[in-house]
Amino acid sequence: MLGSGILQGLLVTAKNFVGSFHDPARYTTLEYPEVKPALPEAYRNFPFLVCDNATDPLGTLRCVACQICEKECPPQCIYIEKSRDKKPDATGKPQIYPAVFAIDTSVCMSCQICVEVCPFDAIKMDQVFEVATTDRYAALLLDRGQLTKPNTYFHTIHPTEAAEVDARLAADRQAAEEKARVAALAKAKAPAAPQAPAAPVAKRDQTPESAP
Amino acid sequence: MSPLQGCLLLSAALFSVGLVIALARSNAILVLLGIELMLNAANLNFIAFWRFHSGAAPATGVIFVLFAIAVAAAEAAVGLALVIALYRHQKNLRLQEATRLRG
Amino acid sequence: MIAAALTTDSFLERLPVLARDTVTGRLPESWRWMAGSLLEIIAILAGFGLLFAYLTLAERKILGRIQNRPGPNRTGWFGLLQPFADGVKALTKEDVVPAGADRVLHFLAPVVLVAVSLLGFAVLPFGRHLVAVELDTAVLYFFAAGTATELAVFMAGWASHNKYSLLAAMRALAQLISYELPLLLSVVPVVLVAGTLSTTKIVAAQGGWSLGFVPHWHVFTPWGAAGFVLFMVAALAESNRSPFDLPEAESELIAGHLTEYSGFKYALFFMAEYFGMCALSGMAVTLFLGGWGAPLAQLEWIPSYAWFTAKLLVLLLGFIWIRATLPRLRLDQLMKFAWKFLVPLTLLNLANAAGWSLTAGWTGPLQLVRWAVALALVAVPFVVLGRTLSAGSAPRTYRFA
Amino acid sequence: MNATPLANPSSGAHVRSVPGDLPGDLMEVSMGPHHPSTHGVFRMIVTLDGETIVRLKPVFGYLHRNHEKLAENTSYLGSMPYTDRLDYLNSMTNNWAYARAVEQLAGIAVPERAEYVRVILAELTRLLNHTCLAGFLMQDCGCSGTPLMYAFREREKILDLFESLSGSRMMCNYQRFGGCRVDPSAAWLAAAQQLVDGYGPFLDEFEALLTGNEILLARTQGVGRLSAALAINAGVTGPMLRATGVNYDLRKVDGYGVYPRFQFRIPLGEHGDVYDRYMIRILEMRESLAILRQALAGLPAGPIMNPAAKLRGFRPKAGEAYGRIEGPKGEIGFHLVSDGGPNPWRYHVRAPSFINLTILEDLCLGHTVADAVIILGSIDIVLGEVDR
Amino acid sequence: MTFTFLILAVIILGSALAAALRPNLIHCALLLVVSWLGVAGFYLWAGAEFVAFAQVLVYVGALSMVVLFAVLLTRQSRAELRVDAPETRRAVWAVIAGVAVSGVIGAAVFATKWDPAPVTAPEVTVRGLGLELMGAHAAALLLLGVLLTAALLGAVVLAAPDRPEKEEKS
Repeated sequence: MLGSGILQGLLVTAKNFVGSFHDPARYTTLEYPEVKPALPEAYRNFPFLVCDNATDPLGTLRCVACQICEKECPPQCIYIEKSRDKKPDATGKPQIYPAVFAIDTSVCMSCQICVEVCPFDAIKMDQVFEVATTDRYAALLLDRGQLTKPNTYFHTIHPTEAAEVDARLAADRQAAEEKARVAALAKAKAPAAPQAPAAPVAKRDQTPESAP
Repeated sequence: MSPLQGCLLLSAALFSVGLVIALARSNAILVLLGIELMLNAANLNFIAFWRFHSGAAPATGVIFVLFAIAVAAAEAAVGLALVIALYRHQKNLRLQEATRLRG
Repeated sequence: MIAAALTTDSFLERLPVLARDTVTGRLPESWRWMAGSLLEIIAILAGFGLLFAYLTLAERKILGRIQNRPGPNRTGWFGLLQPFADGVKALTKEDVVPAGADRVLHFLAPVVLVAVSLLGFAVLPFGRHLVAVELDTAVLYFFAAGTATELAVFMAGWASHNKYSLLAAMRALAQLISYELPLLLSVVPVVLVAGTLSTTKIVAAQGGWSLGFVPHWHVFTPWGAAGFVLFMVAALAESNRSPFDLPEAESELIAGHLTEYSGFKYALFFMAEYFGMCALSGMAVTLFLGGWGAPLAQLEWIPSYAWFTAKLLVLLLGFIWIRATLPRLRLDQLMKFAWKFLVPLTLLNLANAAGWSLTAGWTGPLQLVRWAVALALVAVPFVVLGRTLSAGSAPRTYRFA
Repeated sequence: MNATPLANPSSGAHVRSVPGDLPGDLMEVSMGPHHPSTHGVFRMIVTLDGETIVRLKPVFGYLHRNHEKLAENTSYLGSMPYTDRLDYLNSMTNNWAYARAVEQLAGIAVPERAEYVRVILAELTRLLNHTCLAGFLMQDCGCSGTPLMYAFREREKILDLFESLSGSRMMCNYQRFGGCRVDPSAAWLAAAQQLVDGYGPFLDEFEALLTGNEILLARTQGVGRLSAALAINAGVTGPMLRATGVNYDLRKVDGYGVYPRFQFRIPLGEHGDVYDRYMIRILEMRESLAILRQALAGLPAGPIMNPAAKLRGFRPKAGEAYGRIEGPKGEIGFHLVSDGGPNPWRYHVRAPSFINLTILEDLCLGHTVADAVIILGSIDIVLGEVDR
Repeated sequence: MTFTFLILAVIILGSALAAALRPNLIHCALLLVVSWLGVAGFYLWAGAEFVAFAQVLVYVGALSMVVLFAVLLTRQSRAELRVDAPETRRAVWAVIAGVAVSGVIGAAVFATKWDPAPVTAPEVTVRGLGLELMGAHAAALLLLGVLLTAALLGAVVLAAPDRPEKEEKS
């Protein structure tokens, strides 16, 4: 009969009206500035640079300015200048470091490819999404200082991933020490033998950092 | 000047304006509107006589006007239908050009 | 009965009138009529102005809740100051008039619309003693006053010099011509049965109770129920509300005749829409729902204007509820619905009401026959016409590969 | 009033000042690019006789971003996040189609678990897309937001799933050549199962709200009829095509991925009108739920990525490949030509929105403005994919 | 002769005259609506409530709509709404005719000796009006119904497109 479909529809809206007062499944609004959304651990926004020591952020950057991320970034929002000198990294080995590391967040599309291609676990995705600013240019171009955040922060936003990274890095370091020790022994045994090449850094092409 | 005279003069003036519109303008719709205005002037007279002239039956003037309004509505409906038909034939509403029926 | 007689004219009942008389009583005799009218106008403007303000808020809140969201809740406690914030915004916004617009008509349209939409309130009996103007021809006046609204919509649409607005103007005209008829025709049965065009007398004719608890409201008769529904449907169309909001169909014509309006003029249109809605709902309350009458004799101690307001609000909520649910009709379907469904039904309903009032003397088993015939006269045409109207469109079943 | 002058005032006769070859009674309305119902920045130049459409010229390109040329200058991996932005409602299926093309080009095998996860995500995407479409279409029909809000309420739940898996709600960038980027956890799979269980009741409610509504039936039935012949000739795919009664679904035709392992049906329409297109999508959602249940139940253990796949320095051998899947809007395909370099030599997208849109004028002629809006809505376009 | 009457007269005549002079068809129609409203005001002033509201309903509510509809239906462009000014010869003759008519009527009005007007308006209730319509004027009412129906049908037939011709064109 004419009108039955309309009445059925009215019933549905009435049910939703009543339901919105007592049923959380029917009232899903978060009143944002007061109530913050619960971000899933995987949530990604813009990249940041990981440093090992919060007291000396720029001195303990993991980044060695290899420029892979700069090359792989699809929208080309990363700009890196290598340093001319070398500074010791967390393991004490002298490394090149980024003299300039800038990310234009107005260009960045949060694709996470820089994170995936980084062999040093130096760049990770941040979860800060309240990035509104009144300045369209300078404020959106983040420099090295603004990008650097300590490993402890990484642990707070992506705990699982950070634990994996730390374990892997510790294993790498141990392996490197072991190798160095072996090399030192060998050197002691054969002083004339040529210098062994530096321990290659673990290539992570085939192991995405989030593998189980 | 008595109220009746005033009303009659107003009615006459309105009739004349309607006449001028009907005669001078060439757009069919405007001509029709002029005729409506003349009808209104006549209705004005009915009410004026009903109100300000003794001797009439109590409701006759009002009933006359009601009939006139109804007839005017019918006339306007047919007239505007004619206008649309006219437009469909000659693509404008100029009455001077509506001479197809002239022998 | 004695208790009723005592309570029906209680202090609360007479309060608005007393308040008016206290003010006018201080004035010289010759000014009293004028001052009284002025006070009534101010009261109506203030009352319905406030109702308008909170109706917009209520609409947004209810719509929000129906759509599982809170609605405006930032301005003031629960968003209670939202209407005033909106008002300030509308007042301070730039008034844009398109370059090619007809400036005079563009300005006049909202003014005329608001003025005209307020006229109808003059003859609505808000309470036992509360009617601004007692007219012998009140119902006729009400509808005559309302006719110019679509004219104003046309003016707005045409003067905006915008193609969407022009389409909206055409739609508004077509819609008015189609729905004025069923609106008026659905009122005629009430006039026929009550035997008067005066709103106060129509309300008085609905006083009293059968069996002690069924009020003599017209809506409780077969023809009255049908007439009420028909009237409300036509009223939806007359006040340009969803699902008949074709002149301002957002998804098709941007905002129709409102496309080129901004700031306070836009607010005036908004206001007029709600005034029109209130006036038509008030008329429906008066004609079909017993006006200011209480539903039960035991509840007569509540002042009559409270009953009127309550009924009015229920109808307005119905408007909002329908808006939240239904999709919009297309223009040709709108016309078809008016001419092939509403008009025949209203005409049949008129005959039904005539039969009802002719058979008023039937009692006993004849009374049952009377009800059966009247119900059949409502139900059968509805089903038959409904079937022809919706012929060709039905839910389908699908095959699977 | 700012009247245009008469074209030839001296002749005395009324000369029409309507430009072009328009007959006098016609009116040309430019709907869009900023119009509430053009689903983005799309423009229709509509010629109206009264409210009836006698001509309709679609204009697009307002959202052109040079997608294909960008891809030819970026590494294969670098194009993956750009495919998210083609049809931004369906990034998961776009990713998959592109990944399939590259996998075919380079001959990379995909582990079984990844194939299952891809099916799960593709069907979730189908739910997401069809739910949104139903909401948008009802909005175009003039509902004051209610069905749209219900649709978005459910869509949010799917987006939450995507976010917790891939890190982003809409720009998922999830598929990789040779598998998926992240392995879904048990908790995620449980959440997906919960969503699937709750979706049926939602669809029931949505249908109760509208499917039987007389106004909707009158508005959509018989409007915008598409004949099977025209649909095939124009290359229309997806629910649009199936609403005309043509049984063509790549999930059955190609049987790609692990689809042949699942039991599901293909709903077919008969009239090819807006109502059929709407209902086919509703019914497809129910079939998607069936697939999801089977896929979630049968998800095998194992690696999510092919260990042989390379992320960096990826250079497929010279050759060409066309990878396609049944996206929610129709056949989404990527044609790649490699010259052995790190970038594709030629990269082409077969975008279903764009190809389905080509028949817009045929559908709209003879209908009214109000119908044009819902016909456009029922075609289900995303301008990111149309303009590229 | 009251102040109200004078104001009404100014509204009625002023808007009608303005309508006679405006080039824009829509303006003419809207001005005539104002004139009709003035006439309704006059009826109200004269005490004929029912007629006044009927006038508003029919003229403002229905007739003006139909007129505007006709204007828009027969418009080919915005420019076309601007109707040519009347030709001078025709206009002069029309004005002469108009002045002559009002002159004759005016002279007759002043020449005639009128009875003194009754002080109060004749009492016409809606009920009384209805009874009289259904009683003394029942035949006329029926005829009017027939006339309206015939006019409605005639208008539909006239305005409906001639199908064969339309097919020829397309």
